[in-house]
Amino acid sequence: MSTHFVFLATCLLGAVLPTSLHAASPQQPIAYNHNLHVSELEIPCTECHIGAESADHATLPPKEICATCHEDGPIGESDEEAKLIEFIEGPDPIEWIRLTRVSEHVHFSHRRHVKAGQLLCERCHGQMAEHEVPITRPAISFRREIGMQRCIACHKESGNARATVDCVLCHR
Amino acid sequence: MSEPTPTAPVGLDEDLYRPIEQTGRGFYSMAAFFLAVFAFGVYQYIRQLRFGLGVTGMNQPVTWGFYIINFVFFIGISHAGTLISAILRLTQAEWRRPITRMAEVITAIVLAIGGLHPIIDLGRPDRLLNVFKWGRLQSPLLWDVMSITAYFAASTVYLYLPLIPDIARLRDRGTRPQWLYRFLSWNWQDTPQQRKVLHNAMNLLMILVIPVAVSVHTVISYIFAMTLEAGWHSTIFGPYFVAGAIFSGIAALMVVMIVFRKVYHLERYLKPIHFSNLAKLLLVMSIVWFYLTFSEYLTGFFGNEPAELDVLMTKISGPYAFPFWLMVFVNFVVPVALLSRKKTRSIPVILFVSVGIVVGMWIERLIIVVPSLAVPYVEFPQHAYWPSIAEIGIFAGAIAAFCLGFMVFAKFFPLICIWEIEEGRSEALEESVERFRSYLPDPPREDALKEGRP
Amino acid sequence: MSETTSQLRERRWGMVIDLDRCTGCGACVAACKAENNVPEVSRRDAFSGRVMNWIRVAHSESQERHGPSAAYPILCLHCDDPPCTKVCPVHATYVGVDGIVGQTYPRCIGCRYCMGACPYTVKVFNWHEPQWESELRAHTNPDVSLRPKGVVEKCTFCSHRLQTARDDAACESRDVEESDYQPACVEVCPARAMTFGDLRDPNSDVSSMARSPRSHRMLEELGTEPSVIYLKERERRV
Amino acid sequence: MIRALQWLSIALMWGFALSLMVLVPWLVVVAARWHDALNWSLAISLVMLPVYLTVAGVLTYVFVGLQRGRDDRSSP
Repeated sequence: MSTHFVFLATCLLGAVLPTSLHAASPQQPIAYNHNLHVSELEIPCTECHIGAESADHATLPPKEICATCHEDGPIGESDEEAKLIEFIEGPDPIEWIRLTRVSEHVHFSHRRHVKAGQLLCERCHGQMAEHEVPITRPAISFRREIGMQRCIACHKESGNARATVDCVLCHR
Repeated sequence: MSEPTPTAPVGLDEDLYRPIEQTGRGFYSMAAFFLAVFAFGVYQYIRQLRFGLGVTGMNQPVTWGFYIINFVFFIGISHAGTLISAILRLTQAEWRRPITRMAEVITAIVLAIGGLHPIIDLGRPDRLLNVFKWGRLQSPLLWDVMSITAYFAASTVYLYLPLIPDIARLRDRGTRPQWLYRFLSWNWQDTPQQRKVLHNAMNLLMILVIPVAVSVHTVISYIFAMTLEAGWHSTIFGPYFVAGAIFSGIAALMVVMIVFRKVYHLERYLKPIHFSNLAKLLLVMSIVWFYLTFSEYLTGFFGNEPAELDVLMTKISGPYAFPFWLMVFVNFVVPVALLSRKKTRSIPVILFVSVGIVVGMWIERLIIVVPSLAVPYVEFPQHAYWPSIAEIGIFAGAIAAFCLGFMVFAKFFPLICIWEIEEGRSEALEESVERFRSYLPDPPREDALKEGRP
Repeated sequence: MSETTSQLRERRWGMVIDLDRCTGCGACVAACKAENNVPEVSRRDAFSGRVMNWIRVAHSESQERHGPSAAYPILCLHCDDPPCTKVCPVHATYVGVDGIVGQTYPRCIGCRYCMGACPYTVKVFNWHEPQWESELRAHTNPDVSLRPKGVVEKCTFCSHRLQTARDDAACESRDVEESDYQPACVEVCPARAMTFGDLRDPNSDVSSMARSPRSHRMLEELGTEPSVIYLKERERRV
Repeated sequence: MIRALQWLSIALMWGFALSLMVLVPWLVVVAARWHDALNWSLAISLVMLPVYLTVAGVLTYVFVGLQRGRDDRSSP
């Protein structure tokens, strides 16, 4: 009986606690500067997030992608780049922490939206190009704040016959 | 303390106040017992919440079990009440006076319990709100939500309105808790105008409550009848369910009446004549029930439609034969044999028959819900449905909740409508003599007298 | 009768099962389980009748039952006028644009009304939180969600494959072709007893097979208009 | 205090009746939005709404009526 009580109490507490406590701000292995790479060097998002055009998931870049530019030693003078060089030379992969997730029961294809639908990344991920330090929460979370309503609204207003609002074509 | 209202003659109906003002040891021990059973049911439900519906005995294809059976059963019992009391009031049956209150209480309590059962049955009760956010009015389940809420609202008010003058009496006697009676009595002072308002409202409600009550059980039958399932897809399910509901309702009412008559010494009020009259009603309903059951099964049998026949055969000669014939026995054979003769229409016999009918009607719900699911159209691996400890525990908890609810009600409010009894004593006799006189043929007119007989 | 059906539909995905070819080997059952992450159930549950299969092979030895043949696979028939969708109180099951009867797990409240209403008994329920052994969990199909406890599930004609096919087609800016999309059971059937395609297209394989004199639909008299069509066995001379 | 409780219960009753009367049209809107059996929803809402209206009406009549009746005499 007491375990049940604890269980119930935990449920209640979990519902009451603010969301900020849930997502303890994650520490990325390298403080990647989006602003520098995207705004100043004008590297397109898909250059590094290679899955966005070709697969369901946009993917986080493995160190090999970083290596294409940073292979021959540091380009700038930042400490973060030094960390990157260490990673490239070492055996370990860079373990980026994934922030943006869609729920497990949702089929969301990046290539469909980016390639076929020609949507801009900013539409869902916000102005990533402005961030000089890694973000700690996604600009748009599909879990809590917006959810399905946002998908449906966009699908409806797009006027695209292929942007369906049929449940099974997104729910899996 | 305010002075007692002039219309309340002190002493005559003391028996009715006693259970409220004096609490015996028996009350507490019974309450503790029922509370324990209820707590066990709650514990089982919590277990079900945690581990899923797997803790029940349901399976594929028997996807509905005890919970839905009990849902139909409890909602059926609820027709006791309001429908009986409304019909008796409407027809100005004078013998109704000590009965109506109990009937209405049964309705209110049982409706609340029965109405919860579909929620207990849900696999995802956490998503209950979906029904309101995105409900589909096309689904008979939604019809049910609608009609049960309407019936619950109407019948609670219908219980409450005739209670107001009695609450005022308790308030004026200084019964505790005073705040409760003062709150619920709505400043009732028995003014002629208040009487008129109450009277009008009750008249309106008793007319409203009858179609609503009929609709409730009809809609419950539609849950089954709207599917294509053999044994469910039947046109007479509506009237069949309503008749069954009234049948089980009267039986439950009799059980409650006999028990509380004994416990609270109400022999002066609930006299053999009341039981005799209700028993005749019960006998009629038993015959009506049998007639509808017979029609329902005969059409399936005669048509010889394979799927329909399969279901029928599982009921009458297959694994469900024992409950089926038991049902026929206790719902039809026993009542007809015992209630149709004046000699055997005594109170202990009536209690025996009524308990049998309550059980029999529960079996009837089982016979309707389970075999149709257990014998699907297309071949499917068969597994017998046996309720688990969770289902039995929750069923016991629901019954305990009913007993507890009734006990608590009886603790705070009189189980027999005091003002109606008083009204009966002071007015009904003359009023009914007047009424009967109006039934008699008019005396011949004077001019006709002259012409006819010079 | 969801109005979605008639207004928005482009195709009607359907299946023809040739009972003459079906050997009852059960490959479709296994393929379906693996493809759709249909959970295994415990021994105890299996004995109490809670086996989860989206497709099953029924065997009718005697002629008493109403099945059409000795061994015949039964899956959700994706009816045109399904009895299950009419009774759903929350729009969790419905007829989708291409005639696929969908089941939206995050919306389902688990009342199991659709299971009772389905004359073909093809829906299954998650009686428990599905237990995945670590080995099996690692091999679940990432394209299909793992269902939580307390929801009803059923065959979706492998609609996740349709999702991918639609993505492919959209990226090549064309419509989904019949050849882009096949459910796992059809793909795996060693006897080629199952054929999948568009019943709306009069030139498709399924359409021409559906016109065969051997074709019939299960419990046709109920008027559910299934999208799965069976071809009766030919009479055999011994 | 008791007065407030009484008013609260009236308010609750009305909240109950009104929320049901809001719910039914809302469900019709949902049906229209999803192209899902609108005709059925309309038919059923036509049956349900008058029932709720009547129940709510009777409630009001009683509560208002009792208050009016009370005003004839001073409260005890």
